[in-house]
Amino acid sequence: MSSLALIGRDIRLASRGGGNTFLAVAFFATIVTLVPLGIEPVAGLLHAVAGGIVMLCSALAALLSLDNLFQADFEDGSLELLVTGPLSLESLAASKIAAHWFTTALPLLAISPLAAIAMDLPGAGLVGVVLAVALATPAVSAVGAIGASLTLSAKRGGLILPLIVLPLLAPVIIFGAGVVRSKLEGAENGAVLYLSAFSLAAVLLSPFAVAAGLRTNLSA
Amino acid sequence: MLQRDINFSVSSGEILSIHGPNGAGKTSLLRAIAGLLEVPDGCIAFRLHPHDIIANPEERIGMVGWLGHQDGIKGELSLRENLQFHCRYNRCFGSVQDALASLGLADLQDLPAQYLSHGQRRRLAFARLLVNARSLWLLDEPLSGIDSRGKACVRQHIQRHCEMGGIAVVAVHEPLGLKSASLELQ
Amino acid sequence: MIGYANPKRFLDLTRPIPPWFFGVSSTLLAIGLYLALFVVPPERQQGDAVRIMFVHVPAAWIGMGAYALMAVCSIWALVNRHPLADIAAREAAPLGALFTGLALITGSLWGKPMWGTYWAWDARLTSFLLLFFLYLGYIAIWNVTEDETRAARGAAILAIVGAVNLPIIKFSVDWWNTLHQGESIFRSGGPVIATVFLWPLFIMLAAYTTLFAALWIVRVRTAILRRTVRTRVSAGFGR
Amino acid sequence: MMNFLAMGGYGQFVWAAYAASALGLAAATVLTLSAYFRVVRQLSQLPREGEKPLA
Repeated sequence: MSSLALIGRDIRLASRGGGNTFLAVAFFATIVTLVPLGIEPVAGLLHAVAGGIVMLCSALAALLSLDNLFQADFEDGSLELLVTGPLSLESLAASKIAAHWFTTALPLLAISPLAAIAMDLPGAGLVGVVLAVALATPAVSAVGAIGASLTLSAKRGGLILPLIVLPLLAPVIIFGAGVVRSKLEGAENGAVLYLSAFSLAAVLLSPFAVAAGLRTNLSA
Repeated sequence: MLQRDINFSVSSGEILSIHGPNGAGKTSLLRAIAGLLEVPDGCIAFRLHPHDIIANPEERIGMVGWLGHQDGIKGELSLRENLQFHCRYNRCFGSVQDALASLGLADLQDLPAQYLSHGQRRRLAFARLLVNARSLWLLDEPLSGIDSRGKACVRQHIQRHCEMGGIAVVAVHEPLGLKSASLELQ
Repeated sequence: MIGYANPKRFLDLTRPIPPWFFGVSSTLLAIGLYLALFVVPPERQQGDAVRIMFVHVPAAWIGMGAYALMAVCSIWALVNRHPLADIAAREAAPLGALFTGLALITGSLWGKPMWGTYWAWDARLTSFLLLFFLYLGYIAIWNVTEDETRAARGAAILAIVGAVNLPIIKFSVDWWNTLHQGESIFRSGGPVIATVFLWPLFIMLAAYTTLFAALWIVRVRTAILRRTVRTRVSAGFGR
Repeated sequence: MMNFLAMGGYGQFVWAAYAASALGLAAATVLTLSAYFRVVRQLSQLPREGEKPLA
């Protein structure tokens, strides 16, 4: 109930331009459509790099809005109020991760077919891109939230967020690109399974790390 | 930072006002009571019944009505939405309408909170306490920026809260204007 | 000043250690280098390039070991709230990054004659690159967080998260590697090291380990002393 | 001697690897020790606790 209220509030805030949803989506669309300009638009070449590019771009786009995940609430005093509520820090963290997924990852998922089209991927590749983004984004939100909670009281936290989070997300990028590749080639390579497993583990475990990070930044 | 050798207890129905110059640690003391700040060598406990004592900060934290230095208001949401969120989040069913009306904000309830003046924001933040129904209020400068009529209104609410068996611990830099025990920080 | 008692004892206890370790390390280094450069015969397939192994493998070993050490210190720091553990973890990080960097450089110099390229996206090199980035993130979080207690706890959490994630990263990189490179570079099971190479390798491992230990202890001592200077100056003892 | 330096044709790689390692380790040692002795010197210039402060 409390969690739903919090997620609902964040969605409402995002719909009124309070979050960085628009920024993330616009960034993703721009960068994904600009990449082919830097590469010879030969179908084979684009197909080979599509998976990796799409995964990296969606992770970077999600990071843009992750900076603000706790920062906004921290700065205006809302975080103290949320903490004095009935939720444990772990549930609070899980709710914020879910809210980030709804406000950033879902819009990214919605425009991911655009990326597939820009990369000149046929039907199967398009399915692969959407599937990869759908399975990868929960892990991006969860692991990214760890970084956001750790850089909460840092002055230029947003700048080092990618440095902290991206290496931890290497498996997501590798497996996500693998999903696209397997759909393109029509060959099963286990990437869907590995990516799902990583996302599941990240979503289950990271609330504890996020809670520890929040505890540090609130009470130390 | 917190200063050493602070000792006090407050019981049901009492108001404690905390005085002291800037930097004396009024806010830190409130945060420590709430469980937001660790107290490495000290003990803060809530006694609910003679045998039910809560000293763990993570348990204490869910029991206080907090009005911090910052208002915790989302400018994109209307006044009513701001209160409604905290109402749902805290699983309370106090009347949002009544709370807004009793602080003179009823006419503004559908406006985005970002249009509010400093004093109005402070009043909205205070209204949150009325819907949340916690018995221990921790108030950090509840009167700052509020005009004299609003101040009287806030005082009245604190008074009534304590008459109904609540507790209020209030950090102020000017006299609170209510009958209260007082703690002086250096 | 409960926290101060133990760092002080640490200072007293470790005072004689670094000179000994530096001594042992340089002796072992001299012996190891002599064996590696003059005694060991060229390997059948790799020729003299195999000699790079004696500076590459120990650096890689310390690069990984320092991260493990950092993670253990971080757990200790979070559980016991011990200031010494925070310092120990923090001071291990730049050294770990340095050794990881050396492993990357020597690895790529080994790769050029063996694979014909400085950077093959080989599974081991790639994992080490990611390990290097993890070190950078850890160091960065210490640098940007002003409040020292917050920085310490945040860095500790990051170190533990990284330690949990490292095996998964390793697995994903291995999986990706088999997908792309096939079996061209390493025979499955890896090359078998002949005994002639083993002894010099062990000696170099020991030399690197003692050098790392000596540097680490000196760095921890430096950090403690620096804090002592700061507290004394701010307490009015000093100009 | 030239034979030794050539390392069977791999000389440049072997010596570059050893030079990089030597440089890295030497730099770490020098920086670490100089920081240590600097702070020891600073400490020796400060009066000990309990002595009269320099005001």
